[in-house]
Amino acid sequence: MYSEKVMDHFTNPRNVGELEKPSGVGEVGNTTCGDIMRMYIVVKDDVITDVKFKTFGCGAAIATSSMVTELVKGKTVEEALKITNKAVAEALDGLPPAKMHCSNLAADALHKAIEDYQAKQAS
Amino acid sequence: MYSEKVMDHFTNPRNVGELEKPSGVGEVGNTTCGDIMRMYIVVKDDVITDVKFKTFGCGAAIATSSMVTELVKGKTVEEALKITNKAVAEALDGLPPAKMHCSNLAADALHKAIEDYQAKQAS
Amino acid sequence: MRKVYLDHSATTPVHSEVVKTINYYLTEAWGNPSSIHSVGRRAKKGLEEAREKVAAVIGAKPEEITFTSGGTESDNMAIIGGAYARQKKGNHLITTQVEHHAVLDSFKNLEKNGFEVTYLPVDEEGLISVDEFRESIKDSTILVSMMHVNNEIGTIQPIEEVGAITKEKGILFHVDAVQSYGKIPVDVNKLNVDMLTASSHKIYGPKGSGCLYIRKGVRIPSFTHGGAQEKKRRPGTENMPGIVGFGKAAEIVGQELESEMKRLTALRDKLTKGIEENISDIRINGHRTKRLPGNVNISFRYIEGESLLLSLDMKGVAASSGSACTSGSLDPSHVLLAIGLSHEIAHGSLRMTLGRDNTEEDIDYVLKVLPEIVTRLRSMSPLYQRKEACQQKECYEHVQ
Amino acid sequence: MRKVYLDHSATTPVHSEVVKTINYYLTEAWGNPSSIHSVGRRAKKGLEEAREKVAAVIGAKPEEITFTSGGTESDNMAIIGGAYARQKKGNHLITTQVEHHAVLDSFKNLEKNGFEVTYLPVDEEGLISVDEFRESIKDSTILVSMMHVNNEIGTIQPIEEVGAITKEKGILFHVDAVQSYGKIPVDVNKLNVDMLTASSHKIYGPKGSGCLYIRKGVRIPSFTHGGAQEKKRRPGTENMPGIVGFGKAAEIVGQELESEMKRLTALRDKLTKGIEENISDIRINGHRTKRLPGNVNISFRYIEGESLLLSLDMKGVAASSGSACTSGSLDPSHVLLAIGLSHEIAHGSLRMTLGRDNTEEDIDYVLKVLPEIVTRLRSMSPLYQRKEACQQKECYEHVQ
Ligand SMILES: Cc1ncc(COP(=O)(O)O)c(C=O)c1O
Ligand SMILES: Cc1ncc(COP(=O)(O)O)c(C=O)c1O
Repeated sequence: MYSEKVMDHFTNPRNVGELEKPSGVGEVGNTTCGDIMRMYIVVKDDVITDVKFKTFGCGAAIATSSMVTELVKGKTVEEALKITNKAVAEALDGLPPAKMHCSNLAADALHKAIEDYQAKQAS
Repeated sequence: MYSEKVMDHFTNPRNVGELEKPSGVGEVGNTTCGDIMRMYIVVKDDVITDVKFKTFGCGAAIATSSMVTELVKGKTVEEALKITNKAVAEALDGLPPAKMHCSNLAADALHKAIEDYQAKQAS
Repeated sequence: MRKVYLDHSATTPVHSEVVKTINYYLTEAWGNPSSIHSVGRRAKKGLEEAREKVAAVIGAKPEEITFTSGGTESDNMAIIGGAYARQKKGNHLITTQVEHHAVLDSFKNLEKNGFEVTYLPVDEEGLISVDEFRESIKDSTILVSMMHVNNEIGTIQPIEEVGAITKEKGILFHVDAVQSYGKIPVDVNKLNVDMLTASSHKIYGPKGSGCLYIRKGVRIPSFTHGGAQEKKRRPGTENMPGIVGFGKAAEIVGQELESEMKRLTALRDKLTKGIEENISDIRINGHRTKRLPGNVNISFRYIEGESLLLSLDMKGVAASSGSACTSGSLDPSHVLLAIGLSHEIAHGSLRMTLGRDNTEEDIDYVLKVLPEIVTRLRSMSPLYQRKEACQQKECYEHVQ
Repeated sequence: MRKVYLDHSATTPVHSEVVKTINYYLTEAWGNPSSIHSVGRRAKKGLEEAREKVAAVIGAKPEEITFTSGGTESDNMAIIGGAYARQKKGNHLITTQVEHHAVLDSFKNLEKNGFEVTYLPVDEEGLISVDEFRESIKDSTILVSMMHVNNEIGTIQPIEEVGAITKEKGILFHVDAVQSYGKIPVDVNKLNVDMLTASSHKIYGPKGSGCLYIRKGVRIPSFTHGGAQEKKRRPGTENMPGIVGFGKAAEIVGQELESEMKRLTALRDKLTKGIEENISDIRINGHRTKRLPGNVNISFRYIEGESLLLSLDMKGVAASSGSACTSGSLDPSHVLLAIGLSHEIAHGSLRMTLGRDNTEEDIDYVLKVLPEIVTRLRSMSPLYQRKEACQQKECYEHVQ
């Protein structure tokens, strides 16, 4: 069902947890559909220096959350905004078709965290 | 499917053949339904002293023909008329339900041979 | 690593004696039972022996058993066939909200074709109300279909009481006994059922084989059209390996029924108690006592079922869940929603169904690994995080 | 006593490699392919490998294969499903008079429900006329179903020509390939078929397993209602032993197709020639060359088929007949009547169908025992007696 990479990220998820003083926080999903992802970022000089997540959801939800944190660390905000859900799935060697829509939302959570950061900057 | 007795009478049918000068001949069935039985009898002093048959038909048709010839030999005409298809089937330890109607006609052929004999007597 | 299979309601390992029987009919008696030569007659004998064995478990006559390709087909045949057979008398049908999809989707199909269906609700423990059932009957009611044991939560419905009512009113009564046949006592006469579904692969027989019990005198249209097999009720060359395997399996579960019920009830209660004592924020689903001996169904708040299953699987434990991610649809199990669970809690459900291969040590092992897994997944969950935050601040309003 | 099985069109012995495969899925990989744990995933893998193997034999894509409980179900699903799927376009259907009962009875069912069916006749050798077929097409024609190889007389229909016409006219085309799949070349693209039926137990696989090829893009209603198996086209827990056995069998017959065709054609012709040379008053049924390699069908005048079969069986030879006594109905085979045989001659038919286990010695043995049996049965037959009497007196008019 899942690729080895998905199972690796599900079993040993990178960057699980919270950040004490995040620059931005983003959350997507709800309990009705069965997936909730919460993403925390720290941005310094326009670069994402730290990122953590908490996820309620299936194997794909946890693995995509973990993968997006790996992909984004050290990237500029602009680069981070270009990371798509599809790119995350590809980095995991693909997801089962049924999971492509419902559990592949980690990039969205990241983007929301960035929006939150940008909103705070603007205010 | 068939009882051992049926298979025995099918494999080693008794009294197959024709009689040169029969007292009566009876035939039932037709090729459309797939069974034809022809019965020859010799009657002496109201007793059936000899009987032969020829049958085109399935295992049950051949076995019932054979069995009826065994049952009837040495019987008086009156006794012979009392032999039923059912009695023939019972003497063979039964027949499969599907065969009870279509192939269990040997007693009818016998009765027709007796009728033929009686008609000849009367004329 | 220890392997613990706790998914016997999904399917069972095939009993070694069943494998032997199947092999005999694959290698020695492989004929077509419709052939009149000796090769065929040998197969025919096996077919009819299997029919006797399958019938014996439920107190039926062999000629009342029609072999099918499994529980799904039997359910379809009984419900759709039964409805059309009686459509001149009325168009109202009754079932429950917690049936298997094979039953529910048969009714959905009938609804599209002009039938009216009442789906009886269930209480928090999954039981229908007999009074409510009685009240739902109309003059136009022609067929009732109700499952005996629920496949998810294990609740046992009051089939005997329902059967007494349908018998009195002359309404056709079908029971989906896929999860009770061979597991708890089932007697078609005591229960007053007209048709009953059983499936081989839930009782240590092969998959793709089942039967429909049809009481003598009850007429329904044939399910397939073709040859003369199964008295023309179910044409098609018989699934000989499936049928003889089902027969052997039925024989064995029939013999072991009483002792297995006792043994599995004890294991089930040990597992349930162990979880209750060691893990917080859980909900036991289904009735506590009117329950299949081997069924444990528990919801773990703040975590999702598929993650739980995958984590258990990596520890060698096979189970299942009513989570949407494993149900093949977007919603979590309709059964868990019907007993009143919220989506979130339904998503976090775990079903462990025990069988003849399970031991005390298996249960000990699960009780060791499960709490660790739950803790780990909760530590990753934003819902659990919020709950804890809230408890510190006493701000329950944020808890979803 | 020598055992010679000559009834391969009824069913085949299960190949030893197939038995091995089935055993692996009964004892090692017995999981439910819908389960997400490793036990289930192992079964799922076997399921999908089998699908690839079954598809490969006919040049199909794996996702175009839906597994079913056998040829009968596939025929029902394709014909009844296909008719209802297209009923908005018309209500006229075309098939032939010589189809298997699984096809004919599906059409009979549709006729009862308002569809109009043309049953194409066949010539003396069992062939339909392509011109007649073309002329039978109406504006309202929505579906054509035609068998590839006739199961009784072995005649091969001009499917490719028919397929070219249905494709041009946009008519759904189903082929019952139960007797051709794995025995002669079958390519769904070359033949232009939309749906195609195959059955496992005719190719050394287990009974109770088959498939329906459904061309990508063709939509028909699901056959059963329930779970998500087979992409919801055919819900119900998969018949794993049946499916993996079918897959393995397909793989083997695919590899051996060419060599077996050659070998069986030679054996068939030897058997036919031997009978022609040694027994009088016979009729060879079916086409001489457009014929299944392993099929011999001969009518022996003046004797009845069941007696012939039983007599052969006692000599260790298993065969079949189109006699009413063995057809399960009151009439002899509809196929033999359709090619113009009288009832009498149809009753005396014998079908011998060869397979991979048959040898030259088997044929020699049959050629030794068969003439003796025919002579013995004819000596008991009142029809033969009459014929001889007539020939002496030259009174042919009495011969029926
Ligand atoms: C209650 C119930 N009904 C019907 C079925 C369907 O049976 P099968 O898997 O044999 O198609 C199942 C099993 O999945 C079941 O649990
Ligand atoms: C031409 C044909 N179609 C359909 C069938 C039915 O297939 P099954 O026996 O798998 O139901 C058969 C076999 O009996 C057949 O020969």
